Amino acid sequence: MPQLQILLFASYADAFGSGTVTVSVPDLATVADVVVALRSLPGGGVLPDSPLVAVDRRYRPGAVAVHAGQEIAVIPPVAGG
Amino acid sequence: MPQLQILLFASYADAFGSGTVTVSVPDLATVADVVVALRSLPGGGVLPDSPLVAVDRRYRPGAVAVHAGQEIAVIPPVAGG
Amino acid sequence: MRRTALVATPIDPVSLLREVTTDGTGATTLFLGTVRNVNEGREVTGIEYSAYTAMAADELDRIACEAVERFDGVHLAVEHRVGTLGLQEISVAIAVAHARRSPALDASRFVIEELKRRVPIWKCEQYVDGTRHWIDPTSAATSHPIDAP
Amino acid sequence: MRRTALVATPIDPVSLLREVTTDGTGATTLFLGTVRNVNEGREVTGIEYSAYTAMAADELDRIACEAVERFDGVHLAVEHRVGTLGLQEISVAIAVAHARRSPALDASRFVIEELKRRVPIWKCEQYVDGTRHWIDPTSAATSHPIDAP
Repeated sequence: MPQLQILLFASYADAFGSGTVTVSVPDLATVADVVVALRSLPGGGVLPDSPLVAVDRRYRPGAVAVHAGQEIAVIPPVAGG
Repeated sequence: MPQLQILLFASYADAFGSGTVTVSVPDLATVADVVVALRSLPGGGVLPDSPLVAVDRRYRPGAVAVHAGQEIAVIPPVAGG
Repeated sequence: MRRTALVATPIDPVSLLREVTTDGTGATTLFLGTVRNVNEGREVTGIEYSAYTAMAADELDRIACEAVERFDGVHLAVEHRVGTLGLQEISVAIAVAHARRSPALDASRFVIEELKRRVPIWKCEQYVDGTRHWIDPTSAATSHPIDAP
Repeated sequence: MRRTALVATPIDPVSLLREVTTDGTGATTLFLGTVRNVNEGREVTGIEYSAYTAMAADELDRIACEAVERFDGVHLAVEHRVGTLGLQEISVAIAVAHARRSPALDASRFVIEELKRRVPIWKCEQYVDGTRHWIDPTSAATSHPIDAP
């Protein structure tokens, strides 16, 4: 199974205990598969049903394909301003 | 007939050639009577049908009674800001 | 707090900002009106602002009172300048502070819109060619061109 | 013009105002977000702003581009600060200039609303009792209290 590095921030980084985690995903994985894989890790209970996910610094919906080499980040509710 | 002093400003003062004019109005005159009297003076053509009129520094509609001793002003279209 | 004034000297927007801010402020807005170099295609050299001074001051304060009533908890400071202003000089400054952003933004807009609608201030634009012209926002067609003296 | 930046040092709103102003400017708006002393009834001593820095910078610039597209002719400068801020420090400043007031006011509101919705920045409030708390605007109920270290 391919492995992907996922960036985490703020409350998610606190919950997972790290700003970066590695997940194993199926071949031809999607954004939604990344979320499923993250949820099975310790701390994964922090994630809502459909957290915001950014691929290469743009928000992407669950059906979008992901692959190694992309910058994938799971984004807690934003609170700038 | 009672006489009233009327304050004029900006384009109206230019049209009447003065910042203050005196008009003769009927007894129990109203704001509308002031406008009629002003319109008969030289320069009175500058006034629209219902110019803004302030009595004692508040806008007042045509039916409001006016009398000597009040501060009566006819107000050109405002353009502050 | 609220403070409004007609002023004859340059407006300092930073001091207005400072005036409205408290420890409870989460959002501050500043609106500045300035003299621009072109209006309706004509090149402007300056604007003379005149006012029915006593009523303008009263009306400005009434607007500020209404804003405080509508947008509970806003602090605001408003200054409008009169006299002859050159290019880029500030004609009006509206500073508003609130704990949250919506009332601060809404109150700022409320004050400038009501000011433009109600406060007895007039502007006479002065052009490169020496002519001047009373601005009439209600109708470009009924405005009153005046020859230069 | 448009300029956006994440910054780690104090924001100078006056320099942003100066940056957006031209001879054609008739209206300038400034929006400031500041750290306030109380949030949801708790006494705040400061806020730590953290960001997904690279994406936040990109997203901020995308918002500015959208604003320039929607409100033709606006000039804007936006800075958002990251790091630990004390009471009354400025977290975000949005300066907008336009010939007319409506686009200036609308663009300012557009930028702050989109920024709050989309830019990956988070704030962790620090309280008088030593605890801290990640702010979750989507739900007070699902926010994540954290014990002090």
